[in-house]
Amino acid sequence: MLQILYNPGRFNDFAKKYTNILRHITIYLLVIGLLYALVFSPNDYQQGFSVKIMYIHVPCAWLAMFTYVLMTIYSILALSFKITFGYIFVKAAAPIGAIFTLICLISGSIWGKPMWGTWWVWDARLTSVLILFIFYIIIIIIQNTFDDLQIGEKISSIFVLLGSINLPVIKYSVDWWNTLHQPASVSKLSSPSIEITILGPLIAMNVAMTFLFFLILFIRLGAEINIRKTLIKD
Amino acid sequence: MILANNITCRRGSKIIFRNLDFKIEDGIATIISGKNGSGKTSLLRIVCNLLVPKSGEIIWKGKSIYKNLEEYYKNITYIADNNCSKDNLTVIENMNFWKRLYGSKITYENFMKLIDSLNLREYMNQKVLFLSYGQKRKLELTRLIIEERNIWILDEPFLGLDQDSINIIGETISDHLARKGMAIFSSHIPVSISKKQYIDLDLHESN
Amino acid sequence: MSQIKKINIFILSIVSIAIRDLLIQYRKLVDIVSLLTFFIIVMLIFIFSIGPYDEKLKDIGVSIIWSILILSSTISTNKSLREDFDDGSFAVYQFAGLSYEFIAIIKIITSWILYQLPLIIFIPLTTIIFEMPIQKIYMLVVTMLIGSPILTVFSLIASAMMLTNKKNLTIGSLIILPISVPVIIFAVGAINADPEIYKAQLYILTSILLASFAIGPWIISSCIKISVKS
Amino acid sequence: MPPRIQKLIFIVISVIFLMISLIVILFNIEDNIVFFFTPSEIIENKILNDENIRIGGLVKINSIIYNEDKSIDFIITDNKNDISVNYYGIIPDLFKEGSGVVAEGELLRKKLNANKIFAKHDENYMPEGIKKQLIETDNWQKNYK
Repeated sequence: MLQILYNPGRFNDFAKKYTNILRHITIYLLVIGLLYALVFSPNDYQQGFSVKIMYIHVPCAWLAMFTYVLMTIYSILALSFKITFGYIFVKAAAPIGAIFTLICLISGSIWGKPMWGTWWVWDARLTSVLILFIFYIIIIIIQNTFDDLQIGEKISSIFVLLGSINLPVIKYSVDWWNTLHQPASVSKLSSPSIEITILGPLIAMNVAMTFLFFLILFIRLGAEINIRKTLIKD
Repeated sequence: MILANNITCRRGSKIIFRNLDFKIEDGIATIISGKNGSGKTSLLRIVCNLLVPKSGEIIWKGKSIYKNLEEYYKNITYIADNNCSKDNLTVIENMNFWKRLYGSKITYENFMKLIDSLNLREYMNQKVLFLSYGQKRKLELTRLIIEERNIWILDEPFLGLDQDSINIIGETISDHLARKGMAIFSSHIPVSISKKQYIDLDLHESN
Repeated sequence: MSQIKKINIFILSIVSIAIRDLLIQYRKLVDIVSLLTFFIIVMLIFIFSIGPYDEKLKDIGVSIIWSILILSSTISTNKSLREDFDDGSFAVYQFAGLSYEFIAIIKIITSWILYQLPLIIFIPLTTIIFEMPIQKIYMLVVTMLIGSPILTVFSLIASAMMLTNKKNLTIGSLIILPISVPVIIFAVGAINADPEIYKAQLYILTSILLASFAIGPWIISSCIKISVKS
Repeated sequence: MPPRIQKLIFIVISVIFLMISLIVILFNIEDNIVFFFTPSEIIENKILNDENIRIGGLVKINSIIYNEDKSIDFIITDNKNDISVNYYGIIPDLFKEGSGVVAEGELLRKKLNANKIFAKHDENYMPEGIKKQLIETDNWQKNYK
């Protein structure tokens, strides 16, 4: 069972069986989440309607980090235990992470203009997320630079590890330094500082977007495994 | 004695040779022959663990070399098909560098004899940049003596050398073999070494 | 006794690599001169892009100098690893019984001496152009002494990653620049900061230096290994 | 020295270096990169004049004055010290009495001539309806940090 997580063949069987189901679940969840978030949830007492940007911004920010964490774990697996699936994962996941980071940056910027009064400030949170985006781009570039596929994937995994220093900086930037960006609301599980009618759709959107992430990931992973199969007929 | 056990080599998506077995014995020169692209360089790099074979292993002193790499490395002289002498240093500086790097105990007389035997004395203080290809190759081959190692792994050692130099290197290898040394090299050029065996990679081609 | 002898041989072989690298570069001093010239020219470009009589120049002189330092580290350090890789010297080092981690350290030290030390000696002279106060020049040299080895480590990481890539040479500098961001933040921050808080920033810069020395050689050596074994 | 021992020495040194650097970073990181200063920091450090500075805090209740030349005056407070601000320009939506603000500009004799203000909102989210209810039942409390 656990082999699904690192054996390309097993994963491929698993993905073939469940991708379709995953696709349906994702669509339902997205529809429910978007309806809940955009139509049925109330406006915020401070921000009014603009709070609805949060329902895109927060899931994307979470997924941008989550993708990188997964990539870091798989890089360690690949480099230290010679698990090839790790390289395949990094290759498949990097563009997804890049897109989510980009959406996070853009939606945050759109949110920031009316709320803060500026599109962009160089505070620690914003800067470190921008650097995360640059890291994603560089990882993709490295993967596509080398003529030798195997060297490219190894070097890009090393770079993933190097860039993972950025993750704690992103996470704790709002706590360490006084930033314009507000501290996390949801992670305080004991008493989230969000009222339940706003927290509900936020969680719904988070789950829906996470399913969307896994759907895209599964499709990309399957494609990547097939490419390698045709490349190395043995 | 080095044993190669069932080695398969892959470069990119192509299998170059499959299931290769051979034995490198003390005192017998092993010469690899084959067409261009038949994997001569790859085989030599596999023997000195600069390339990991797709399957199979090299066994030295009864153990797989992967279990005893440090000791194995300390017995190897590997001369690649390109020259690692630095252009901006003189011939003698390059040789001195190798001597210090390998902690060699070679005496000054032997050092000079080596230079003389390869006709490099008048170029001794010349930058390598101004040497001809054959001379650079000869300079590279002085590492065989300087490094004082047991296993010689040479990639096309005679390429670009004149007949005299080929004979001298051939004699050097013969001497080394006579002292129970090992030598494995790839070559198109016939050399006068009495004890030798051939590995013909064309016979092991995949398909 | 034999153990001491072995260690002696080991140290001798390490030192011999360092001395040889320095000697090679000494024969090609023109490289270093071109690096310094690059520095001056980029500085001129900065000055004229802002306007030579602008009052701002005094304030942002430090930032200009630091950004050129990072830019020059992207172009300079590529050589020493690449030459050794192209002519197969790494195999020679390996069979001499040296581990790649130590080779990485030697390369860090030699390329710092070759490409950063001349700049550190040279740059304080150029601060005349910006009419900086002596306190700032002093802080500039201090931050450069702490920060430039970090840049050396980063640029060696980049060039080690790009050893087998011979087509697209700009990627090397792409790798260096984003990971140099913290260096420039804390270095320039320390120079411009108030006397009470500049120490904290110097401490952080120093700890980045320590961390890069701790991690850098591992990354460099594993990249070399990957590239050599292919 | 065999490479195995070289590696061992190396690992030990690396770990020591990493530990030291981590400790130093964790001890010093909070004094660094600040996006803004609080009024108390300004007054305690006796920064009276600065050409470009960001000051953050809460907008003091009943302090916003709309001038005739369309500029506004208000006071930034952290409940200990106050700094008065003059600003001319577009006001962000969230700029309200009692809410967070960061003002950027020139500090002149403890008075900030802001050329930019950012509204800083806290991590609390609440539907509008509930706020009304709370106010009606007198449970509405603004917490100043």
